[in-house]
Amino acid sequence: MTSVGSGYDLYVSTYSPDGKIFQIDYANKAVENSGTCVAIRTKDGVILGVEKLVPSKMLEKSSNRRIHHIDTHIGVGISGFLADARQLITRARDEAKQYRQVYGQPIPIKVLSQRIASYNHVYTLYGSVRPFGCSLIITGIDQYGPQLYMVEPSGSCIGYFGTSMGKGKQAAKNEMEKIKFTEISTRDALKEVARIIHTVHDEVKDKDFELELGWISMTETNSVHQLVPQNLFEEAEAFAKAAIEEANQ
Amino acid sequence: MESPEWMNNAVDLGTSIMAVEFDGGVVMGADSRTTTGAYIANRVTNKITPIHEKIYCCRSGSAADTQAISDYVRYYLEMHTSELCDDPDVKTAASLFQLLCYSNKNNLMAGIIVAGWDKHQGGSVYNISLGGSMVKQPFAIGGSGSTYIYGYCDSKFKPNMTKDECVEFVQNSLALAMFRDGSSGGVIRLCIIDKNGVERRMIPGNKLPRFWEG
Amino acid sequence: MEELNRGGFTFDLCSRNTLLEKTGLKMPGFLKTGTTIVGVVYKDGVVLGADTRATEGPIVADKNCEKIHYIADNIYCCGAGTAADTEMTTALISSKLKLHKLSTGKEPRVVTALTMLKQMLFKYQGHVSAALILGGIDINGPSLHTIYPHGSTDQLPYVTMGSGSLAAMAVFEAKYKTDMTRDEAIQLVAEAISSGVFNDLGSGSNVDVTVIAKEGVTVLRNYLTPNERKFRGPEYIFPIGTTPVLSKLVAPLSSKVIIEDVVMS
Amino acid sequence: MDLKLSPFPTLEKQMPIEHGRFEAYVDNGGTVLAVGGPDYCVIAGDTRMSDGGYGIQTRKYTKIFQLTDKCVLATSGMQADTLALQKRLKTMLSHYQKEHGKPMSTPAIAQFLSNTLYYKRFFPYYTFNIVAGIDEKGEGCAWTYDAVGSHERVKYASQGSGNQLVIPLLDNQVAKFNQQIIAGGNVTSQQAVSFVKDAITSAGERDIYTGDYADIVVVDKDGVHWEKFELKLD
Amino acid sequence: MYRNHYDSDITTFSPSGRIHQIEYAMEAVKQGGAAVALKSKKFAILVSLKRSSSDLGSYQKKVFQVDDHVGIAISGLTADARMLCNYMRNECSNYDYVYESKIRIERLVTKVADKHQLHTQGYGGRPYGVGLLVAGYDQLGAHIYQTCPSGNFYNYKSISIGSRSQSAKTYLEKYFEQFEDCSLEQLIVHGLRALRETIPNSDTGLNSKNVAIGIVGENQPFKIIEEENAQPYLNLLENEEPVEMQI
Amino acid sequence: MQQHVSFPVFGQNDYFNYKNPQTLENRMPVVDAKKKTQDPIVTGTSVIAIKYNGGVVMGTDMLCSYGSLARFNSIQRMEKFGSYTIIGAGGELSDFQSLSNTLNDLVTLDHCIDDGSKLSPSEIYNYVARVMYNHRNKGDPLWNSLVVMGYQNGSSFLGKVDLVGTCFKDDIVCTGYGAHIALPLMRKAALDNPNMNLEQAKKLIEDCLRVLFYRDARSSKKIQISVANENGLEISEPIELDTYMWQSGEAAVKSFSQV
Repeated sequence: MTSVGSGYDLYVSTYSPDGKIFQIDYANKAVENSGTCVAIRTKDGVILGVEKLVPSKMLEKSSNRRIHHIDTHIGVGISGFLADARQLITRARDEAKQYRQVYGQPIPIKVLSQRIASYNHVYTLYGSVRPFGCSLIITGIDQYGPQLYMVEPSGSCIGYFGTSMGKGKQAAKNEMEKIKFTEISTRDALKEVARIIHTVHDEVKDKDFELELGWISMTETNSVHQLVPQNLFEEAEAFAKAAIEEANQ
Repeated sequence: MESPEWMNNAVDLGTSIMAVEFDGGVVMGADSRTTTGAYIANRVTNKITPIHEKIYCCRSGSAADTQAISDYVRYYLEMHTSELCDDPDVKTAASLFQLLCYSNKNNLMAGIIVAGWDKHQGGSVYNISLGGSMVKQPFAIGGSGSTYIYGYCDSKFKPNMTKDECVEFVQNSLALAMFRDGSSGGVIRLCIIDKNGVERRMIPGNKLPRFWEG
Repeated sequence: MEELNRGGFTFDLCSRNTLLEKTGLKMPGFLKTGTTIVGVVYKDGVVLGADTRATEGPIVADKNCEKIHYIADNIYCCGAGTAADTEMTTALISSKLKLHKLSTGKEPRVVTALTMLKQMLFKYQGHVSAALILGGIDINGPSLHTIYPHGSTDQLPYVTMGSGSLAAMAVFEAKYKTDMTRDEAIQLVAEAISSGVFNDLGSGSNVDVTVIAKEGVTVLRNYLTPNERKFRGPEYIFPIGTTPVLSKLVAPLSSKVIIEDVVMS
Repeated sequence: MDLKLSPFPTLEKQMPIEHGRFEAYVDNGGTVLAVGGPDYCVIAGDTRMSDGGYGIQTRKYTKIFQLTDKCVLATSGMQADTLALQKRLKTMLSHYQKEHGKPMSTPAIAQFLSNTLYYKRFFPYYTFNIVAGIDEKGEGCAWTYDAVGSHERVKYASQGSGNQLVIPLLDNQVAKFNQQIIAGGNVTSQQAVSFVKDAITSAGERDIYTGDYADIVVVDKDGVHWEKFELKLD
Repeated sequence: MYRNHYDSDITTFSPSGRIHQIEYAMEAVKQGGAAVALKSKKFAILVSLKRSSSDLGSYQKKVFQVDDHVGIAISGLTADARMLCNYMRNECSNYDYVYESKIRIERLVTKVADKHQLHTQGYGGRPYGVGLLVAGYDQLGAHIYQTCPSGNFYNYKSISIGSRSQSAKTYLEKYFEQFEDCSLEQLIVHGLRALRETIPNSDTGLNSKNVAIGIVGENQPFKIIEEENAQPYLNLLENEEPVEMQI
Repeated sequence: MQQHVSFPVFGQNDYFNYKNPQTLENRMPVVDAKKKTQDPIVTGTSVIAIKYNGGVVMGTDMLCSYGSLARFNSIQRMEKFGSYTIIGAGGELSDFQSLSNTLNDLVTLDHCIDDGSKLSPSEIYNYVARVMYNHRNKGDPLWNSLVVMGYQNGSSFLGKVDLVGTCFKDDIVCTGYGAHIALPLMRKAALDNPNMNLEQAKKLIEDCLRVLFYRDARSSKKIQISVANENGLEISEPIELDTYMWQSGEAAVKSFSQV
């Protein structure tokens, strides 16, 4: 943070002398303070996993979900400010709805991602607003098959086979590099995602966390995005714990 | 003084149009007569309008309305193509037509058949009728001449025809409609669309198939 | 002046009335029998049925009127439409048919009645609004016809007319079978009429049935009475003196009556 | 007028003519009446809903709507408008209740309904209303309305398709018009209920749009009491 | 909390990715009188401590009915709360008008939280300075939600907000696992005990003047119990053995 | 200048609406509605439905007419909305398509919220009634008669909404010609057998559609029957009605042929 305090970092409409827009970096920082989110794209589907940090034990389970549905065929994972992300989700749902109204077709994931990215981008142009303090991983299945995109506060939008964001994003990326995306089955990928989330979770800094898993698959879920059903979820989590146990020994 | 009829009347496409799916594509056909009142304003009209590379539409109703609509759809579809980075589906084009026809139904006089080829559905035919309802059909006929050939088409159509069978079916049906409908006539224009592209043909007025003419 | 005797019909008044109505004039309301009437042919006869409600606009004018009219001993006719039209039409034809019978000395045939009715109605071009069901039995066996106000007729094994005709026809279409017994036929007719009574607001009250068979006619007036009044409050009693007496005049009856003896010559 | 042979049928001609143009109002019929007593109010309404013609859409659509513990709204006319009006009142009354911590009084509701109706003066609710219940003093009361909000506090009222049939009976039996000897003291609510039942039954006998069942509602200091009552089904 | 460059504007992120203005708004919530919310399977209740500005002033209303199936307790800027309460009432009415059913609590809370968020992203406004505890009952059961000026909301089994709410939270954390099967009365007593923890020892303690209880649940439309109606519950509290929950 | 036709405007405009950044309104190509159906053009006829013990059954034919022309012969006139509700429609096809888009948006949003509760049939029914009534108020009716049926948490739902917003719930609901022809039959059948089972109800619907085919000139014999019960929703494949009763045609000329 070389330029911190130099006065060029107070507004998103201000460049620093070396051509950076610090407010966007700071917004990214908000994303990096949040729980890890991992997504993997397989031959016939996409898996989303989120490490949801639980600040109080009095919270209900499933409170503050970080995986949401946008349309029947699209789901997103969130890192960063949840309240900001809800605005993007609302926007994304409206985009999907509007696309369907005009073109009579489900919105392609790429189009949606780009539109959300444009929306994000607008919030990096004016001093009167601030960027969104959250990143989204947008997953889904459309005419072109399984798709996975990540949209960031800056307005960038990039497609991936597998990606991660949040606190443990680097560790998760390292873990992911071992996976052969073109070969792995959706169910195996599910276990992998669970394992990665459990691996990257930092027990020292954050005590409690809840794993959230969402998936969409042509074979398993009939191309409808949903939260992973209880039995599969438990299986995946058991696998993850066992794998970590093994690694620790 | 009363001005002549052809100056008062809007240009109407009293028309015979049709589109038929075959194995691997679609054949679209139309007559070529445009009338104002009883005067033939154009006897070699082209009523099959390109919307996109492999999506065309047949227009019936008011010439002005249908042309305006197809211009808009062509424009929207071009915008859409650039957003999608891919060729649009026929259904997308049809939905745009429906949106325009439905939301302006009081001011428009348009019956449109949208047909074409895309890589997801293959050849497909959509009928957007007067009120703005959209119906996917294996074959569609429209315009004032179509009422005379419903029976003929129902009896002759079969699914999965070859291209040649399909072309013949379209020619015969249109010839029959043009013979009985005073507002249809001229030449038959054909447009055959499959994955390889578009082929346009014209059958001149003196080479039309002929049937019993009593 | 000669034109007056030219013969044929003039509908000047009808067109005048239509014009007047357009200017806002309200014609006096007629008693309409918004009605359900039906008929069905069974193995050896005809059963006619009718409801008994007569309406005037939304008001029930008569709760138990009779809609199955006598034409001849072997022919009856149900009427829907304007009450006066149906009654007068059937009465007229009935009397003509009687004369016809007296002059030919033969039992009247159903077709004769039918022909007379349709010719009369056609003559009036629909202005006599009588929609009729004509049923009877003659040497050709049982037969059943409908006659529309404009004079067209149909012959069918089961027919319905009036505002409840759809409700009644639905019953026939669902349950009619050929060669029914007399009881089955009555049952079916009663059900068809009930269907009209309970589902059509123009029809109501009771079910009348008339059976015309070779052996003779059975008139089952008020065959069903499913719509008796269900509740009656305490009686309304007005003690004498409730209505004010403003003036009093007593005239002896005798002063008003003149009694005369008339001698028959 | 010229009779040009248009080669293409004009829009008008091409439309199927059987449907006719859009008619924004439908009269779904039915009769409602109310009789106020010293400390109660009896309200009755039949439950037939006709289709504007000779058809019965349903036999059990209740025309009486409870607004508060002390007030009901009885409405005949167009059902769709009735429903919209009821919903509107319900919403506004619940707002009032939350703002003021108490339900709106019956006379206030009566005035409020008038305003609500007049608010739609140029596209009126096609509804004929009676507001009835007990007022702040606990007395039975009723208000009768026209479609655009003119209203009047009355001892008894009737509205709807059987109005003309019921009103003379009420004039005679409740108001005792033109009668020298007026028998009996106060009418009890049981007596009133019995009379109201007779009145609605009589309307059902002669008005084709009234029938099937009736709701008999009594409002008194203990609240609103409902009773179902049979009429003829024809 | 100290002043720095990054804390004067709602549109400014700090280098660590925080937005101080939102955090300051959260402080406003902590200034308000305490409110406690807890729920069993069938009931959700709110218990709040009303304050009066002086002995002559009336006590500030803290619990509001939103609809028959939902109510809120507030802590923070009362004027902001009234706005939000009105907004929620409208949303409930609208939903009822359109669907003739009660809006799901979570959907209602999401809406009001989204409204919060809008005030955290644009220049020229300030975030709402109020936290809401929402208690409601719908087809999914009883719910307790807490909203924050940030636009976040949380679905709790039990929670408290407002000044000295940490003490109440400590009480709740100790007992919340028992709440699920509590009767309504037990629940209220738990609520009052938790609320009592927030009162400084020097103060007068709980009485019928400064307590407002909101209850809602199965076959129980939202109801506010205060003044003399609250006394029976306060009596229950007084008669019992003091709980040794001193910190 | 008054615009003849209003068309949507597309393009990269106004992503950022200063006052209200979360809505799409300003960019939506939704045309400022001039879309009045003053006359229906492509129309479907009756919808009929009845509750039985344990669910609801609904039937329609599959014809959409263009005036008297039997234009489209395989249109499904019933549609599922969510997992508990089916709506059947008579009247203008384009209006139903538009309404069904609206409802699908609603149901999709409901699905996306995914909070364990879904819109109930009664909620959808009330929503539809408001939509229809609002359109009527604008003088821009959706020219449909709709039958809403559903089954959720052990209870059946059946209601009707028409183009002016009249709406009611009942055990038997019919629209169009069905209200004149099928309704009397179904009321009688329900009276005779108040505890109908699924088979009987289906048979009744089929019989009524057959009678409608006999007597409604805008009906066809290609029908579909849908069921809502504890097993969920089901819309049948097209069924060809067997129309066996034509003997009356012979009887009509049996006794004499003078007439």
